[in-house]
Amino acid sequence: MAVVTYRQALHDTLQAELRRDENVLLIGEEIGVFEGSYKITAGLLDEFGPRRVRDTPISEEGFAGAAVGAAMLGLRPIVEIMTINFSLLAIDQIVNHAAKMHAMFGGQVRVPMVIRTPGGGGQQLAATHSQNLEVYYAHVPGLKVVAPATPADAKGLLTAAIRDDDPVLVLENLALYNTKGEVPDGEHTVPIGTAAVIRSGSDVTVVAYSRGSLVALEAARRLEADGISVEVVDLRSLRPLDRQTVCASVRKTTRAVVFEDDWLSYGIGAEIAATIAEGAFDRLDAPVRRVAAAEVPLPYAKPLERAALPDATALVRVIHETLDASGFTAHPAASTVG
Amino acid sequence: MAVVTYRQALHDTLQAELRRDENVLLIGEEIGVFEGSYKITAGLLDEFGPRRVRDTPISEEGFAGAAVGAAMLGLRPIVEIMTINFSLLAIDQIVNHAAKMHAMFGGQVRVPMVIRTPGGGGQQLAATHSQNLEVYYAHVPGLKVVAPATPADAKGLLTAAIRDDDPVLVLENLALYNTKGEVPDGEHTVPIGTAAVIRSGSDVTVVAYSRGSLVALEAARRLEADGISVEVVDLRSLRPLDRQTVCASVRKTTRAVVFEDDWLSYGIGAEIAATIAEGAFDRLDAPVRRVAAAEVPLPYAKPLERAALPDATALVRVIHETLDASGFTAHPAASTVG
Amino acid sequence: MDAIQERTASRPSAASAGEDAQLLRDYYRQMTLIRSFELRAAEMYTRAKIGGYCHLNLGEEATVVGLMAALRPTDYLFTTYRDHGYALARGADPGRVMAELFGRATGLSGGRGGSMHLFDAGLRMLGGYAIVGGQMPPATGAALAIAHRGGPGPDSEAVMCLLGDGTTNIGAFHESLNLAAVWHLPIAYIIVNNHLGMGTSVEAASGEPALYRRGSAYRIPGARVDGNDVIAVRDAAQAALDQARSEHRPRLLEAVSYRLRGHSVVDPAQYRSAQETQRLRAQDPLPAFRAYLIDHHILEPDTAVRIDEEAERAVTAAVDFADASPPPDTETLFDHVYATEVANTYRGLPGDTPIGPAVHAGSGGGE
Amino acid sequence: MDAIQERTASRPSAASAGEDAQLLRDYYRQMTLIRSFELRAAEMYTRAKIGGYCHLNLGEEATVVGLMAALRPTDYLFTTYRDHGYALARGADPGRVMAELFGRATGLSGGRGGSMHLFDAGLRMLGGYAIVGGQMPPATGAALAIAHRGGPGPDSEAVMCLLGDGTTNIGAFHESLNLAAVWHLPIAYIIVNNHLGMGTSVEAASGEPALYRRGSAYRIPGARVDGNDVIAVRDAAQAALDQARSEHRPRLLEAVSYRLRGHSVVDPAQYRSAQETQRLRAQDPLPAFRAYLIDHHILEPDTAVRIDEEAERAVTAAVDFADASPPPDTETLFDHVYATEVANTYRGLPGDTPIGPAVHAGSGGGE
Ligand SMILES: Cc1ncc(C[n+]2csc(CCOP(=O)(O)OP(=O)(O)O)c2C)c(N)n1
Ligand SMILES: Cc1ncc(C[n+]2csc(CCOP(=O)(O)OP(=O)(O)O)c2C)c(N)n1
Ligand SMILES: [Mg+2]
Ligand SMILES: [Mg+2]
Repeated sequence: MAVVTYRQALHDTLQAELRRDENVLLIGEEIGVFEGSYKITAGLLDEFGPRRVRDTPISEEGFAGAAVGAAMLGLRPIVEIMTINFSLLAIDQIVNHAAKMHAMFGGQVRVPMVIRTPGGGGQQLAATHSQNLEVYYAHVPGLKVVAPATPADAKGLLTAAIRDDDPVLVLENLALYNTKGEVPDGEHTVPIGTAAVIRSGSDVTVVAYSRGSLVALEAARRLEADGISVEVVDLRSLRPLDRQTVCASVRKTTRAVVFEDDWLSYGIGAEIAATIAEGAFDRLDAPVRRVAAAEVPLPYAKPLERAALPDATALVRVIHETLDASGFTAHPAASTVG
Repeated sequence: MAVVTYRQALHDTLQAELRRDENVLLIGEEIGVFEGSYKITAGLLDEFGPRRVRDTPISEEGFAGAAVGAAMLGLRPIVEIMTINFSLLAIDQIVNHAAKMHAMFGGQVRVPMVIRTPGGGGQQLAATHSQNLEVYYAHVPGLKVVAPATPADAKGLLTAAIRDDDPVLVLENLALYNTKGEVPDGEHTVPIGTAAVIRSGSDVTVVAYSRGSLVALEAARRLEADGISVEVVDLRSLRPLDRQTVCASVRKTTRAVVFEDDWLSYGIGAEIAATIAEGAFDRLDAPVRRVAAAEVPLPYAKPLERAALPDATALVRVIHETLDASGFTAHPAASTVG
Repeated sequence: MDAIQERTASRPSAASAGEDAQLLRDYYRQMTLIRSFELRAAEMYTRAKIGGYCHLNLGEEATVVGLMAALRPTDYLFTTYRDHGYALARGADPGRVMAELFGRATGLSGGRGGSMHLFDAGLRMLGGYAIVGGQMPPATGAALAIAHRGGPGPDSEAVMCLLGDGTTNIGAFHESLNLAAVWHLPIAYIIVNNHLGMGTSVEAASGEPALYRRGSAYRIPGARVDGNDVIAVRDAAQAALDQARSEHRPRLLEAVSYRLRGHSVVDPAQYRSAQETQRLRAQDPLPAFRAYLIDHHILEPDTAVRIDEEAERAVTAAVDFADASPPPDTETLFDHVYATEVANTYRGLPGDTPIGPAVHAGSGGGE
Repeated sequence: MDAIQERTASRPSAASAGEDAQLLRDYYRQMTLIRSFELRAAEMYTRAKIGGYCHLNLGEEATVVGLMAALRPTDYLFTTYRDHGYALARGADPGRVMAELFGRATGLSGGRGGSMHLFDAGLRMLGGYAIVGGQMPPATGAALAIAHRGGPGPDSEAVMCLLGDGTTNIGAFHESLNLAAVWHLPIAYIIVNNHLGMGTSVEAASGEPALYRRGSAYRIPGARVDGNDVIAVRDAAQAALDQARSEHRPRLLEAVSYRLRGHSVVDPAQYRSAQETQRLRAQDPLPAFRAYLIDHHILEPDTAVRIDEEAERAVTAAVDFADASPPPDTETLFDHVYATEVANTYRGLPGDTPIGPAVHAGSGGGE
């Protein structure tokens, strides 16, 4: 186990898979000469050459769709879309084509491609460059969508995505690239479609994914001091969604808060809340609350941006409110491992 | 009040607004010479000429974006996107541009445009032409999204949308164009952002929109015979969402089922269910269930298509299950008006 | 294969002088089969045997047969929703094509795609596509896969990507041609110019209505051919493909013909005058080719009649086959949604719940 | 204004012979102001006064000033995220531009847009746009609005739409130019070719690297001009705009210059060799124009120094203004999300609930 950044884990995984399988190739804007807008692909052009690491013109629909076609012929393209905001230029190829071909053509063709793209606000990139649009992809049958929160999961889920025969969107996050964590050496895959309880607790479950999972852990640490035991479920996979792990946790803790970086209405959290409200109906001691972004095109000015984005403080507050709503009283200094 | 089709109501509204305001113009593929793929614009080219009724090349991103720019200069363009499936080609202009300009440019510019587009499956148009992607737009601050279910609301909401100074997406539905209903003569607007209780009942609330509202009424009629009183809330507006009307109804009936034509996971119904589970938490007698489409790229073959799409029979079954789950027993032949 | 006169007579070109008579008769046979098939499809549509949209190749038979004659079996074909003729000329069994239109399990795409989405992996016909321009990036990517695996040369595989005239105005056209140009891909883009996109004329839709010239924005050589001349189409397409495969460079070809009927079966094409329709009929490539072959003693009138009748019989057999075939079992609804199984895929029918009480009891709910 | 030699000397063209000296000095003043502003912006970025991305016009000053000199006050301007210089040359107050970069309420877009989204309704500068190509359809639509309201003629308004060389490869470029062509719109599309899109060369990105020729796919006449020659740029742009307004037809113009630094402030541009960087410096339009004006006695060395110092002072004042300006109040977070109020708009902060218990009590919740 080495401690590396999320960025490094992605880089190393791409490198390992490029080495392992001649059919793997990278396609995207500025991934070669420029070494990637966020430097995930640094050095890979040098090692693998322009045939395997293909810089593209600015043509998201074109090169995402070209990856679809290359995948149809058996290559395993990994497309980098610089940020999820630009994926809207390619969404027709992703949703109307990649996601549908296997089924629509009666199983005669597979589309083993990966789309890597970061979401996330908080970098003062303003409204068009700060979105969390993962719900657009999570909604679509035929796609798989994973959202690693840690360097280890970045490796494990990206590896699984590359080896999967379906189109998989790997949601990265601008705020995670520099975060660090232990990453297993050698082969390491994380099964697509499974959530993980990344912290055990007994009083309330926080469900999150991507950057949100780190925020949830931070909130859990803060609340531990107050004698509140928080369980954190990291979804890891948005599609398929591991409803059982989520509901099992909430059935145990009897309370749930969802943390998400996207807009509240019709966001990822809506499905999670709806799922919990149904799957743990008879056990819930308080309504499921959602902590999400304010519903504005994200402003550039830092104070506005900060006010609009959810953070650990808001999450802690909502956890308190949720506990209060169910008449919970803390058990000070007690062990919090459930 | 005349009884006209949903199609006719849309047509007449466009005609009336074109007559009323010189700044109103229509933009879209095949809306002029061809009279519209679904004939909503039949005759309008003849009456208003090509300056006001503008046929476009096949360029969804281009002409939707051109409408944005025309709106910035004070025109009030009404764009027809032939079906919501093709809106994915234009979504960058809708979500990254139209929705953000007013806020991102500090209120200096308005984008008074309308996008009319039908969703819906059930016409054997197969996977790429049968989607219900309204959640993509309902999720986005800066947009308004309305979804009329009746000819009267088609008139009222389209009129409101045209006169609104923000970009409004008017969701139509292939299955509704030929449906009939009474439409108020003369001026008639329906306020954007308000749901309507279109049938009163006491035992369970069905929340629906667009085609789903008609299905809900049909289910309510069927259940009336069994002595079950169903209240139907027609959302009419997906953004803003009238949570109060929805929750007030469910707080009264204590049970809710959501009917939607889109895919279950991360669909419109997820937000409705999450909203109800929170807003009526203390009054709910059963978990909120969702009746939605099976999560497949919709197949062409009729039996598969039929199996994948939600209908009144499925809704009736789920209402029964919901009532059963809360130990409800019917009050045969009793009045059902709550 | 340089730019030729527009609206030349709907006659085979002089090139056919040296053609093998048997081959020419076979082209006639294929064109006739397509004609019969499409007329029957229209009939079956009105009889509600076929649902959804149904776009016919009527009037485009010479283009269809010429293009398919230019393809090698190892080449890949991407086409549009107007795809029946291509499937037939590429060698698909008419019964399986009709079965797809009928939505039957024996159909080319298992009944899941319908008229607009014919696919045959074995024939390397990689799909009809119903989003305008949607086929172009994947076709370009298929050419990328070919280039990824091997160099240019006479034995290289190549891709043929079909598109309509109206499709030249969408962004994917631009992005695809540009990618093929900068990446040096073995692909021939073929514009099937039938003068209309639904009801919109080429002139109303395209700033440059000489569509084959639009390749100039990418330095892609373009050519135009009379789409009513099966031999000219074949030769022009073969030249384009040969250059694409031997240089690994894209080519653009425009084949000009006329759509004889409405955009789809349901479109009465009222935006065309009776006079215009008359003019189009006169351009019909099928009687013209027949007359030419008979005039030149390549085809005996008797043989022509026999071929026509055989086509009818083949189409009748196709209808019978389709009619006798079962629709896909509803049990198979979730087949092929994913190629790789992973945990927690939700497979509920409408009204099912993804996390109902059954889950609590451990039965796995809708999984 | 026909195609000129590429990489000509970075000197004003002979056209300037008859130019008014005062005007030329003013161009120099504007170019200097932009240079000072951009250098200071870079500094402020490293000092974390500016956040997000920050793209500079360094090296493009002659293009910027020449283009803005060609616009009438009644014309509309759409540009990209590389927009500071355009705002300044169009006449925006440097303080308000810097305040926008600082994210202050006094900024050109109220602090909501930042560096990439400068907007000034009064100046008809209708935005910097950060989605590549995103400005093109709206700019085209603005020209549509002009055409909707009036005919062509010397008094017609017109639209200038700027885009980078890399932007010519995206679908919106194609769709926009085609729409402008078939709809006869008064718009000049100006390609600011600085040789790179981030790190990608024009040759690597474009099948036709002579970008002004790409208009041929729409029959839009194109021209190329030396972007380091402020007069030539102005004249070429004016010619394009005049034709656009008098004929209501689009024009395409390519102005060729060099990006002196990285793509944005944070990019060290390591993909360029030291030699290449040296070469670029030699092409710097600012010292070249200065030397030219001095050589031709249009500018006294003293005056030049004074202009340079004034620019520095103006930029310092701009920074002071920005620094002294308050950020937007967080109370205003939900301002301008909608222009027309309707019922039930949700305005909750993170952690608020749209339908909490307060709603039941009738207090209106987060409304
Ligand atoms: C993106 C998109 N926009 C619109 C449509 C609707 N549509 C289907 S076919 C067609 C016309 C296409 O014309 P052309 O490319 O000339 O092909 P043809 O039908 O003549 O073969 C249109 C607009 C679509 N399917 N996809
Ligand atoms: C649709 C989209 N794709 C990618 C990007 C990221 N991006 C920002 S600027 C840029 C390069 C643009 O190059 P060019 O058009 O030459 O303009 P320049 O930066 O040189 O002024 C890229 C790829 C983006 N903003 N939008
Ligand atoms: Mg056509
Ligand atoms: Mg550039």
